[in-house]
Amino acid sequence: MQETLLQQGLDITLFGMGIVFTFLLLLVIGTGIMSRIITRYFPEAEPAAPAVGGQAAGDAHLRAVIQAAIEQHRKNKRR
Amino acid sequence: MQETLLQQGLDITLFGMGIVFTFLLLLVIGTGIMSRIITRYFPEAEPAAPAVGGQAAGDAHLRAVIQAAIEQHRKNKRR
Amino acid sequence: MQETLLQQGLDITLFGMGIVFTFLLLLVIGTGIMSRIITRYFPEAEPAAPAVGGQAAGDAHLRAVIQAAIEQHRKNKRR
Amino acid sequence: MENLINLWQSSGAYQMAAGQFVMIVVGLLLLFLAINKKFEPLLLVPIGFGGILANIPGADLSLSAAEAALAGGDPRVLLQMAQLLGAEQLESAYAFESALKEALGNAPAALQLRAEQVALDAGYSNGMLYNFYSVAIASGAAPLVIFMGVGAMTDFGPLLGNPRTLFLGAAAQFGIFATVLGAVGLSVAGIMDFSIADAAAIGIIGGADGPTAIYVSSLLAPDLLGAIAVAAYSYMALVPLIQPPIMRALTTPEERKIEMVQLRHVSKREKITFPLLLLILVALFLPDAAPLLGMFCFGNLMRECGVVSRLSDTAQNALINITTIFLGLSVGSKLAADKFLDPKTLGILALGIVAFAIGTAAGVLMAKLLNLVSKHKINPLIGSAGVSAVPMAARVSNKLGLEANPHNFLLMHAMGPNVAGVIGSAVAAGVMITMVRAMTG
Amino acid sequence: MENLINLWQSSGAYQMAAGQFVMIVVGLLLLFLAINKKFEPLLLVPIGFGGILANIPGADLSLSAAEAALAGGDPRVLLQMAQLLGAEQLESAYAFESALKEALGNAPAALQLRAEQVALDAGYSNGMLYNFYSVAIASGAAPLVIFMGVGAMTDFGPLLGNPRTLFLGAAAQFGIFATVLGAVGLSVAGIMDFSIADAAAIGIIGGADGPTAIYVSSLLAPDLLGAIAVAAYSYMALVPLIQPPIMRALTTPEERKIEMVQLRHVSKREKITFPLLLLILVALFLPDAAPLLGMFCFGNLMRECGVVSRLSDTAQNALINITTIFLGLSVGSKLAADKFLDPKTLGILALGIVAFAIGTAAGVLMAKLLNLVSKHKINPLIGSAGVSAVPMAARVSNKLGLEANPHNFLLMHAMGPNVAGVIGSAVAAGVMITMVRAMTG
Amino acid sequence: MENLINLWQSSGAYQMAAGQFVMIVVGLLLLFLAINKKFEPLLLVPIGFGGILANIPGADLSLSAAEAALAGGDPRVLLQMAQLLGAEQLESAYAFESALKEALGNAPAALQLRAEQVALDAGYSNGMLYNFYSVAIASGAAPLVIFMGVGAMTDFGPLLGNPRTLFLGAAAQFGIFATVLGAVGLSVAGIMDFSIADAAAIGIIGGADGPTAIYVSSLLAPDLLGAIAVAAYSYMALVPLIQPPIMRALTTPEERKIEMVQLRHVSKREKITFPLLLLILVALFLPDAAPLLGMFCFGNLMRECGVVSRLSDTAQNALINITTIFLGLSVGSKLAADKFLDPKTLGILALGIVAFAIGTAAGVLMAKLLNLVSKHKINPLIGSAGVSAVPMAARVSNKLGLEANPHNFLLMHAMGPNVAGVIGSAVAAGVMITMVRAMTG
Ligand code: NA
Ligand code: NA
Ligand code: NA
Repeated sequence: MQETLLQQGLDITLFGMGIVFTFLLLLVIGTGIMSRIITRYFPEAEPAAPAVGGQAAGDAHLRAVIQAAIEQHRKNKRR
Repeated sequence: MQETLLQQGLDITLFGMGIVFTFLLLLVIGTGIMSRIITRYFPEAEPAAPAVGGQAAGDAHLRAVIQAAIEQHRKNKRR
Repeated sequence: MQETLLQQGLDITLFGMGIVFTFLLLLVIGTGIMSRIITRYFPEAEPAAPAVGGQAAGDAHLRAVIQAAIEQHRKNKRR
Repeated sequence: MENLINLWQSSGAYQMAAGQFVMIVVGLLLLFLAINKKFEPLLLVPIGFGGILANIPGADLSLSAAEAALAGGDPRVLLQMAQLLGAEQLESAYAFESALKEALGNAPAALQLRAEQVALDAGYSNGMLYNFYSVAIASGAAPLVIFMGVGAMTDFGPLLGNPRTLFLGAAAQFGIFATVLGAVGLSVAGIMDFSIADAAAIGIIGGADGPTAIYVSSLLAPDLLGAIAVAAYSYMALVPLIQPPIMRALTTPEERKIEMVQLRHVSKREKITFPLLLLILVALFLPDAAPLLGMFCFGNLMRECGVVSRLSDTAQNALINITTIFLGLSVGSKLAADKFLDPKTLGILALGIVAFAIGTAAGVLMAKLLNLVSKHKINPLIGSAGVSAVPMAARVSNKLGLEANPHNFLLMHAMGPNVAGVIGSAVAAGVMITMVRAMTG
Repeated sequence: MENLINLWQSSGAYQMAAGQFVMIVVGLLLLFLAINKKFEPLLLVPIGFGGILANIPGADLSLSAAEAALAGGDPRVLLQMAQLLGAEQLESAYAFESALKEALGNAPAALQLRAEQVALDAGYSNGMLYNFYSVAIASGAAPLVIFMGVGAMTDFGPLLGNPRTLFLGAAAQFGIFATVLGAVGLSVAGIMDFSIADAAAIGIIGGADGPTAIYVSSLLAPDLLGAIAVAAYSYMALVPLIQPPIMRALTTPEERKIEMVQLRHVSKREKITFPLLLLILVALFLPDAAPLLGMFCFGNLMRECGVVSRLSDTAQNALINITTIFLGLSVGSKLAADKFLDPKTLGILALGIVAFAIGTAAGVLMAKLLNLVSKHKINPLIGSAGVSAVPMAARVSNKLGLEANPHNFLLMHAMGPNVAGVIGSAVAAGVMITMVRAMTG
Repeated sequence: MENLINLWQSSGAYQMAAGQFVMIVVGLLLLFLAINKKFEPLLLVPIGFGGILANIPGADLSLSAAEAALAGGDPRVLLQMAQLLGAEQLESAYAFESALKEALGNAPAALQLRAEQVALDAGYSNGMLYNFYSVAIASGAAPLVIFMGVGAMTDFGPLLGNPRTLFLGAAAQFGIFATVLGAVGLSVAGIMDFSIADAAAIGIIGGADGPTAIYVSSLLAPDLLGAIAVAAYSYMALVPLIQPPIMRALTTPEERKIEMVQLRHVSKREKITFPLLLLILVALFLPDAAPLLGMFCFGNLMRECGVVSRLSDTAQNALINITTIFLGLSVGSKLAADKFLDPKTLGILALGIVAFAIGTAAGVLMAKLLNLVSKHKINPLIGSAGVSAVPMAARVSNKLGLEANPHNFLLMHAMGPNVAGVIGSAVAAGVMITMVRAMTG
């Protein structure tokens, strides 16, 4: 039983490290291929797109406020 | 059995469309009555309340205040 | 049975109030000792830290900005 | 058998509908109070709406699958249930239905599971509100999570600055126990029929603390939970009407003018240590209050320790809001007509307001008592804040203080007994749960 | 016995893998549509990803413990299951496995519990996606919570300003029922094999409302849920392609140029009362739609009443987002190859697009019909918005209106039928659930 | 029988209390480390607090109803349980109690359900922390949801810019397996009594990844979960103390001065594709890691795809915070005295720190090995970041790099192996779960 436990521990260690390395090796290879394909065939046209969603709405508010400020500014100048 | 299935399908269609229309008709009538009662007997004193949602409102306020402060600052410099 | 119910009610009331008072008395004593130990042996180096929580922080900002705007306004009037 | 069932259906249906109609009106009334009168809207909007949903005839939203099967009245299913529950020899149709319902409620857990399985096989399923109730309240989780959020919103600074105010929070709990006696008295006098568990659950209304009331009644008297929660939140909203006359009657104008000394600065370290001190005392002396006060202290520690502010923010916002929505709807499920339209509800509403009044009086009188033995006088108006009802009761104290003396700001002083009242009623809840279980178990 | 099992494994494994491979590609395709083509990404990203997870061979993420035990193929466990389910006399290996699976699916609740216990004792456990599905969809909770959030996001102002548009929302539901007939017809013609429950669940795709479709199919045809949800969300995303040709074909340029009168101002009180009015009508006449419309009205009341804005915010943000994540992954669990790769899926996809087309046409034609009897003309382009698909369909109406008349802004006018379509399909859902249950129960 | 029980109570109570007292002190110590020393406070505050709650005598917060019934010691209930579990012939009182507990733990699922029902009928109920544990951890949900949130917070840019750093993340997992061998060795030497499942669960501490450690130990060694989680989070907090001496010992000053080439720009499309690539590889080769890595990839895809930012925000904030609160309290429930105060805990604490040290060394040595075969040299200081402990380990690499060369900013370079370490330990977790199940099942 105790020898078996040791055997089990060794099995887990050997198989485990083996699979970890094999899997990450595959991932390195896959990542390399993926990056090369994307860089060559699907390059980015424009720089990173702006964030979607709530952020945008916030921006709209901000823009509205800035707009209002500009309006105010122009009125002041006219006076 | 297959005739029954067809019969079941027809039943669902006829009853279904009937109930959908009847219910929405009731809703149209109910809405009309409700709107008239409220408009006549419980009119709003003030105009529509501002949009709900403390956060957004807070942010807008904050921005407005900042804007005002900046305006003030610029006016001061110009003088 | 009904006498028993009354007895149960009285038991709960007497024990209950007794335990509530005893427990809160212990808490008063414990709090006093705790405060004295901390005040004497572990005094705070710096003044109280500002309140935690985004809301409060936001309010503080808001207040600071408003304060700045008011200051500015007063300066303007003085000129 | 079939005729029998049909008979019941034709007779019972109208009655049901009448009760349900009344309860829908009650639900609309709660919504009116919540929306137009601002009566604790965060709870009463979901409770009122849930109450309406629970009373939609035929929708069975607040029934378990087994209860829905009984309500469905399919004779084959009813017979199967009756055989299962050993209630098959009953004769009259109405007695049959209600006897089955009672047998289901009293059946041991193994039989209840079998009844559930029979109902599922017959195509019934748990109603939406029943599911919400099981997850949120029957498990005990929602009131505890709310209590954690309340802990994360509570500032113990004023209490730490003047720990004597804990006695005010203790005294105001007399409202709880006086109400227990009142409920017992009504039963002894034969006016109502409250068990000792019912009485304890009703008493907790006097704690003026919603989650505590829901937690206690879910354990001791689930059938009364709807009425107890409605009473607790309604009277909390009515604190500005209930308390002032009592406070004025028990104090002299001179007492109301007392200005209290400025609270000392309380250090961050004291605020961090306090919830742990409270937790240790609970662990040593009051294990029965451990769930409620444990979660409360946990929330407060997250607030004060300063290193988990993202957890504290979530406990005070997204988590407490989500829990409140489901807690409210679940409480509403207990506003089903057959549970709420009961003479007991009138008794609960009557006893509840007495509980608030007695708690208020006890807090004020305790403040006067403390003044007999203290150097720094306490304005007795802050005694009423000991009932909790945070922060309404403290605002009432402040308002009456300003009436008597326009320079007398009592708000911060009243926050001490106010949060002490939360601790006090959680302690009382723990004691009552244990004692009632020992008496009935 | 062992050889028998081995045989099955060696034969079945390859087939399984083939189906799973196809489904992983389908999952990637859904992700591509969601991310690159912006097809309803909030749902299709989780659904597509969940679909891939459900088809990872050997991971059994979408299986219950008992199903995983069957898939595991340990002969001792299989034999135990077979004895339990009374399916032990079967002969061929493949028949054995599939017969066990069927027996498990049809077993009464008590036996299913026993099978679950056998599987747990043998070391199997419920897969992650199976757990998500049980909690989110099988309980009915997630679609209802989403509906509450949608209610909290919905402004009934445009509808209240012009209640006639409710008829457009009613007419567009003809898409639902025409599809039911279509599905029945395919069965009668022997092309497909849909039951009446299947037909009803497929029809609801025509409601163009995701949570309603998921809710109905979880009750009536859980095995088709994956295909139905994918069809519903995909076609909702395709509304800008599907609708315009139909709208142009059924309207003259003059009709498309009709300018509608400015909507009247709708008061806050009307907006607060409307969800309650709708709820009362549901309670009186349509209890079967109570879960869906009840939660929808609850969300809308929280939005409009103005006193629980923190609950309304949470319902519109944290709560709906959390629910969407788990709902999407759970729907994905129904994209397991053995459920999705079925001729029925093709039928569902074909019928779904017909449903959208018929619903669109019915809405437009109803608008023209209304114009025959009304003083204030309706632009028939807003009829198509009655299918719901909020707010996409309203935008399509607006776009076609601007094409015909550059000063014709129909967006706000189209929002009326658009939200009416949500109510209409929830009503249709309630009717169909009750009728199908009466037919099959 | 009654005397027997009384005897047990009087003898056991004191011992219990002693263990509980120690554990309350341990809980306070964890809170002190979390609050004053900033040891991973987001987890250790809830864990420490939960640990205190779990040890409140008489509150039974971490017990199931059946366990609470055993602890309650009512002779009638005990006898019923004993008959149920076939353990009635036992003689001594203490043996009786502990034998019942063991019998309950080992009983098949059907008997456990019966025991639960007996306890419910006797008035016992599940403790609060037991419920939290069941929902959050026993179901596997909470660690997976946290992993999804971590995925949504992870930027794979640095790793994609330099994929070789994945090997550093692989090498550092040697800490895991060396610890497994260490635990096995202690058992073989007779010093400790760890099973292979225990050893595997302890080893995962070396992964330096909290949710992975909790997930694995909940599956393989639930009784050790408390000690393993405490060790994992404590040592992660101690990374700035544990790693530097090892890193200095294994590198020359010249190596530490190596400046790395600027990372290339990584496009949005690569970042979107990477989680899908990882998922496909998992699906093809490593189904056992599918739950952990699947949820991680899902979170990351939500982050990067740019079309579901509201879901991504929720996964990174409200959802992960809510889950963290309940995960922490649930882990705390496993700090009950009878589970934590065991010689095994000392073994776990000792082995855990060895695991961190070995993982650190393996990462550094792998970097030196890679330098033997690469053109672009890697600074071996970033090898230590392969243990994960994001982002602490990467900061340690950066700090030592700046010490050696004030112009050498390694932070971004170290983030590559840092996130690779997360993937690596999830892979190791999957492998170990499968192998241990095959060995013990
Ligand atoms: Na109170
Ligand atoms: Na619709
Ligand atoms: Na790691």
